[in-house]
Amino acid sequence: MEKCWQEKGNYHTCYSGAINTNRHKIKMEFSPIILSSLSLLSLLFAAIVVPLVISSQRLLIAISFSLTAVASLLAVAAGCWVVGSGLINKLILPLGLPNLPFHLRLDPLSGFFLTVIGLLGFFVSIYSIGYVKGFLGKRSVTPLVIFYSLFMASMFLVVLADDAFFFLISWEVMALASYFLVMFEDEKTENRRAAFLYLVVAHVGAIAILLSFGVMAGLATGFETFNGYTFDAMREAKFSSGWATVAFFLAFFGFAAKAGVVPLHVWLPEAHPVAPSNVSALMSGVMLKTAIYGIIRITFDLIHVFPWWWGAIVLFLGLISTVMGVLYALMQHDLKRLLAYHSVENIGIILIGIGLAMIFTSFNLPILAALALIAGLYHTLNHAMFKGLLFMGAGAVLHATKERNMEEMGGLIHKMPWTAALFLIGCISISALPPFNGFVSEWLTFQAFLLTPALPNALLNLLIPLGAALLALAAALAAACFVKAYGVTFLGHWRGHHNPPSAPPFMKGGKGGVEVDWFMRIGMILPAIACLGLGVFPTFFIQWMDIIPEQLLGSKIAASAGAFGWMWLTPVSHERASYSGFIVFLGILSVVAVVYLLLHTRRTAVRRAPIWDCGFGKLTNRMQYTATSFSMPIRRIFGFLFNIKEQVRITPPVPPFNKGGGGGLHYHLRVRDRFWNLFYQPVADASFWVSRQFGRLQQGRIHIYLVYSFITIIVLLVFLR
Amino acid sequence: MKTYPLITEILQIVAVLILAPIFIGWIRMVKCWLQGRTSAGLFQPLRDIIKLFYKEVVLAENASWIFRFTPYLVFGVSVLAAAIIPILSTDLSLALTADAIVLVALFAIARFFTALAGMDIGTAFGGMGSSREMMIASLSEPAMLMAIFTVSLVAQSTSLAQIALVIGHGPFILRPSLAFALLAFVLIAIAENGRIPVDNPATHLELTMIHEAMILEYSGRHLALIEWASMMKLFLFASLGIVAFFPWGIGEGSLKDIPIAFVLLIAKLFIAGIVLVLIETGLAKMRIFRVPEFLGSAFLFATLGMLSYFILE
Amino acid sequence: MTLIILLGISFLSAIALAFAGDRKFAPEINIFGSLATFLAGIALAVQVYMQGPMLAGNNFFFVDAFNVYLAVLTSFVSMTTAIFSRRYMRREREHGRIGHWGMRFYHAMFQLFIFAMLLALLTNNLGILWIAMELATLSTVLLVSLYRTPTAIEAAWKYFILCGVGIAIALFGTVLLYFAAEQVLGEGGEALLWTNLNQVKDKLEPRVLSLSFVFLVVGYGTKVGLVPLHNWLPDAHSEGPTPISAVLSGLLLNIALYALVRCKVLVDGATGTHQAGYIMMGFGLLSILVAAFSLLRQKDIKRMFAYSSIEHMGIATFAFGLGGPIATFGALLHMLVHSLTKSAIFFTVGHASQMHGTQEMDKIRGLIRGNPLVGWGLIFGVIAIVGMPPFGIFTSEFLILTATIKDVPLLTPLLLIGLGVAFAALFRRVQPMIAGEIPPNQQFLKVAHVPVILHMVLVLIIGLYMPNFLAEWFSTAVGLLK
Amino acid sequence: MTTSLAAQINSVLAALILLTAFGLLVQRRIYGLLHLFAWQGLFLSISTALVGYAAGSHHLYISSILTLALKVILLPYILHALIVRLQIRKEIEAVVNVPTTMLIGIALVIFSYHLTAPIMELSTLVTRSTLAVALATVMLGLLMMITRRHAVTQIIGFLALENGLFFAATSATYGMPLVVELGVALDILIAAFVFGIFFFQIRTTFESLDVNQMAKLKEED
Repeated sequence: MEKCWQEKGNYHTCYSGAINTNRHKIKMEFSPIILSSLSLLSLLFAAIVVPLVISSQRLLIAISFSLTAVASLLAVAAGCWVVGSGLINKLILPLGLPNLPFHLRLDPLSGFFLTVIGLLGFFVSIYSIGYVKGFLGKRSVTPLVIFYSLFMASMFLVVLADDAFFFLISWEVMALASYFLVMFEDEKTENRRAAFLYLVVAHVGAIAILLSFGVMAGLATGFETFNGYTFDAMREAKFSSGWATVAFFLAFFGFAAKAGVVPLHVWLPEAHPVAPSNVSALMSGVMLKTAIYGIIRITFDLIHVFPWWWGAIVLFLGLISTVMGVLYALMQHDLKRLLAYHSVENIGIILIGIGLAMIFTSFNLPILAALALIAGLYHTLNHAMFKGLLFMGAGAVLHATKERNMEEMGGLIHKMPWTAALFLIGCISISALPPFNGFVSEWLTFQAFLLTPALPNALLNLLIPLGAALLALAAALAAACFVKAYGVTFLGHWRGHHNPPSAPPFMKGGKGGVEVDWFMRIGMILPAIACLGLGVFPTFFIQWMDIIPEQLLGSKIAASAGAFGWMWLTPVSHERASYSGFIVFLGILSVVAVVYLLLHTRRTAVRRAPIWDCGFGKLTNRMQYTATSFSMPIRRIFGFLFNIKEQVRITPPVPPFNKGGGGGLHYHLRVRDRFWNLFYQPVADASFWVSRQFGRLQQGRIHIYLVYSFITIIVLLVFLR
Repeated sequence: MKTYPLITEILQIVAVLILAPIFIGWIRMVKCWLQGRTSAGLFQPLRDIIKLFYKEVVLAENASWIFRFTPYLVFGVSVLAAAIIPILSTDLSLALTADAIVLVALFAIARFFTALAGMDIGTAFGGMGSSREMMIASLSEPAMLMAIFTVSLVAQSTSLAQIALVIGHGPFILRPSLAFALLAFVLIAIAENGRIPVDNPATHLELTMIHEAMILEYSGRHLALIEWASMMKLFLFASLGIVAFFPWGIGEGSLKDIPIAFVLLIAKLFIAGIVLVLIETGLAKMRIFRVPEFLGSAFLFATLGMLSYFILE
Repeated sequence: MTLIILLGISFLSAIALAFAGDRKFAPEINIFGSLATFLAGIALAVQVYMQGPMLAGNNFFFVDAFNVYLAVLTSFVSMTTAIFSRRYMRREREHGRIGHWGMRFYHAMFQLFIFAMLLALLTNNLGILWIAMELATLSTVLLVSLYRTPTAIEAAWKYFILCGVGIAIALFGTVLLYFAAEQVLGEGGEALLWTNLNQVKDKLEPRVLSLSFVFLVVGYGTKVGLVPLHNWLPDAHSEGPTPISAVLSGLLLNIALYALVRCKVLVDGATGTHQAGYIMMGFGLLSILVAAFSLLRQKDIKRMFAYSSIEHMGIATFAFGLGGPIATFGALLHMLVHSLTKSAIFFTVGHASQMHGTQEMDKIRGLIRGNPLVGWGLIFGVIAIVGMPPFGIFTSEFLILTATIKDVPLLTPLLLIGLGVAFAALFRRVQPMIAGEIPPNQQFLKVAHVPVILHMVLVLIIGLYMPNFLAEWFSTAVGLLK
Repeated sequence: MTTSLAAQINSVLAALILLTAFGLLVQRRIYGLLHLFAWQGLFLSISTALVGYAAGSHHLYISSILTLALKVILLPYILHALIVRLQIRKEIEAVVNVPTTMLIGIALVIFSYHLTAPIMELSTLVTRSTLAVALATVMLGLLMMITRRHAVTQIIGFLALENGLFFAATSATYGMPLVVELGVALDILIAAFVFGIFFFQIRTTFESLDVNQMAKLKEED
């Protein structure tokens, strides 16, 4: 039942059809796609059947999220299997249009994304069992459960779909499900506003993707039948360069809108923070990745021949997103909003990898392209892990303090030691610090940058290194940002306005502070371990996913990447560059251990004392550095990029001065996204203006309406003659 | 496993651990001479560190484990960096662990934790120090990367050993690109190590502190580790400059080279110390918001280096 | 025979209801009559599916793939509307918005309206088609003014005059068509039979036909609600009772478009050019754009959805104008799913406005909490209507858009703008209505569950799995309309 | 009576119909309008009968009688009765002034002729030349509806427009099939009832039949 055939780029793959309509023999056999279908079925079961059957909300949470966790694991298994074996599996569901059934295809690329989504889905599902309980008694969690499962299912389907129609259905269902999740706490205005903005951007993007598929399908088949809508037909089609450009940029626009690429990112920092935190984790961690998947699929798989300047534009937008994302993140004091802006940054980093891969591909340098693509994909995986972890951590904080504003937090490390430690791991990972995973992918991206002198184009040779500098800037700013986020949230003293630090408004008192329950803890511990594992043993994972560039670009890097043994990552050759996360980790750990032991051979005294107050004696917690003050130097340096409104209001003192009449100093700062005024406000204004003009057509008097008919007839008659 | 790289590795780590305070001592000595003061001697920093190890640790009431863990981590990172940079020999058993970019990241992780520690105790000083430190770091990193980029263009590698080999063994060419890169590197090194004109390591004046503000609450062995680590950092930066720009004499694979390499290293550091002191004495501490311009020019030099590589070489 | 039963039931129910008046069982008669009509419609559909197109009643009736699905759709939606109106109208009656004459009138005219639409669909004679269209207008005019408020009367008057004039213009077009047909087919009743005309369409005089098409497109286009002939539509839909809005939006517009497309086939055959198609594309595009932007400024909930109907009729008209297998398939599907979705929306809208005692959107809030069926029904209806999957409208818009980008890529930006703006406008208004806490002015209401659920499930099924027979009908119809 | 004589008479009738159409356009008095409308119906009826005779299609006699009954007797009677019942003022004014309206009307006639001229050549019917008049009558009816602001006049304009349609149907094509004619007549009858009801509704709600009062439903701010 297996047959090898020539896939594009003279690579042999073995086909094991699950249900193969092309062949006379229909045979079900156990294959990755069956596994992933099982996963989908259990998700649909969780979405549709479970809420109908189970009336107890508490039980519903436990059962549904356990089911989604199992489903995620199944998806991970399917994904790992298919990436590991390099199989290409197909399945045709007898749904959809009669001549256009739903095509599913599981190849290593989709398998990889399936793994990423499933992995984080698994972690978040465990976390959700604990987290969602927080809503019990306040509102019905049934919609959350339903749309969560649907959301997961649709993400799986997006990466599995193999025809334009089904892809778009999954894509839009994904948007809708997440829309309802963002809307979950619908009595809040900001939730509604964010959800609305999100859905509008998502839908406009989806229409653009649809049009892109239209271009490709139209050119592929000429539309006499429905067959042109399958990805297979598009793969085979030859596109003229003009139409290919149109198709690519339409699709890129659509996917960029979903991924939150600057300047299409404005919905992202609105929508991600207001969603329930488990959903934020999924949205930031993996939903954005489906857009990355889309870009890779369209570019390298469907169009697969393109000029270098496409890549240059992708690279450029990636860089802009990276820098703008992190700069805006630095200006936030809402913890989840800060994380959301960091998603913009990280999507930018992934796009940098993809853009470089595109440039290398178009200059026919497949090995370098493979390196760049691996860098992008690896960052995709990494970002899913650490961003998921961070959002879950933020959720835990939110769960405990009912507060998203960092300025009202502080000192949580004493109250929530687990969360604090795990969040720290996330912070280190996202700041691209060794030995955690974020660093590996950024390092690979830097290596790809450093290889651009190989390009036979002088302009690119000169310009691309500047991009590397921008990436370095972003990485350093990210570190600054997370020092701020972590420092203000978890370190120092409680700085809440309304609650004195002696009695912080924590949910549960008692010993151990307000630490979250074990479901949430495990949900965070697992991605934290993943962050470390991915950082310390990158060679394993890179060898595992090397099949993807091999199939897409016809070249792989594993031969060189792991040439020096599993400990060392040598993307090109060990003379060129090498990195060993394992030794870094072990080295630091052993030195720390040795030094610690050496210094503790004898009993060492540690005395606790109040902090030094310079003799002032009246230090209060409000005198700590705040998030706003922390980012002040950077705000000043990059001020021109923001829309800043800074106000200091001084209330003069009024007598009697001794009691509360001492006057006040009020500092007000508002940092807005410049892009809102640059792109979105004008569009909205223009729409309303046009709308007003069109409103004049309908001005109430019947004579005027009759005149319209009259004129229409006359005009048509005149034109027809 | 060959024994030679292991031996050099150990030798080198020990050398760095001991030479780093002495290098600082040398700098202070030269500075005293230039300012017409009597110096405390070459070994005073070493003595300070040892003294601190015996002191009691006074911890702020609010300090968490991060505050206590940071000194060890910072020290550990410095030791690891010392094991990676080919100071005495290019053939180190851990040389492959990291290239130039990883090295920058290693210093970044130390800084990350130092900044967190600064935030931990919850004073305005700590926060201010962290904020400024991170700002400076974020500006110096792009410049650093551009300098590395330029050097790696010449050497076709970011591996430090490879850079040392290529530049040390190739025909001696006057490369404008490397000259620019060196200039940039010096500026970055000054900023990274908190030297004048960016920061003043000798002052505890509230508003000018950067690095000192973060570690203000440290005492005893914690302070010792941090001080030692920062001395090593300066030493390592100097060695990094030597590796990248003046690698002649670094050993390559036999124990015979080590004494020569050692002597040459001392000589180079001798000069480096003098140069640093000259810079520090010649300049005045800058306002904090002048630092971006300072680092901007470092970035400019590095970029010019890269451009001149493509255009001139 | 089935045909006669199909038409006869609604006609007889109309008479019966005229006598039944405001009696307690009148709504049940209404439902029962509609149900019987629907069953007859299904029987007819099965017959046509088994035996292919059929001529009946001395060539007076003609049923093929194109109209049989519309006939089933019409009978189905009228049935669900009848179910919906039972509770809805009872409430209106209780609140004294209409008297017992109004109820009598409402029920009788409702069935008469269904009869007129079915007649328009099933007749083979273009003259009868015209008469049925006029009858459909006349039977609903007074329903629009049922509440006797000044605005209702104004709306009804505009509806009456504008559609009357429009339909008269269409008659002129029909006369011209006959004028041309007479040359070929000879005098007499045969020359207005669509089947005969279709056979000789390439022999008809092109100039006369293109002239007649102008009148037909303006005439029937008024009824379809094409911009700039649409002005009656938002008024009539917003002022009439909601069941009437549902059938006006869901069915009548379809019938008018059906008439237009039937004529277009002849014109295209005669002229051999794509002229008629271009005219329809122009009207369609203009409708989409104007309606989309007008959506942005609506305050009245029913008026807003009326504009949405204009937009969707624009899309279907555009697609028919575009031609080609994919676009035509999409247009046929669009007519089906739009009518199902839009009537479902009007059902929920009707309940929502009854719950709040107003049609002003600013005063309608907290629907999901107040009544989950109404809230979720409305939001899913809107999701469907703006063309988001997994609902059927997405399928049709997908086909239409992809066909557009292949044939007339330069127009796609306009379509994109139209669809995007319409999407934003609808969501901007609907979202606050369904979300949030229950406002003080909301009242509890017993609502009709079946129609909304039935419609939405059907639209969902069509979106995910289109049954084979439907696709076969569409494909056959595509062949007919080539 | 030969065919050509019939055609000539028909042309005269066409001219008269056109004249009455113009008359309707400028007549200010409501009773005058009613009379003109009745006359137009009468001419139409005669013309239909004539064509039926000339072409030998006897079903046109039925339409002729229908026209006579409906448009000459019934509709004017209903309208008259309504006017009396509703106590409508006798004087009404046009929105656009008379000379301009006349000019536009003449332009419409020319346009109609220009439009139908190429088509008329195609026909073999003797009465084909009247198609232009029919189209012009339709257009003038529409113009009348646009320029008048009274509900009753609008309805008269609408009916005049339908007269034009009838004229087109009978003279240009020797009549539509009978069943169609009957159906159209029935529709007009229903329409008459509908507008009758409307007049009452408008009258009771708005105090007058001026349609300009009905401009509440609009999009403009």
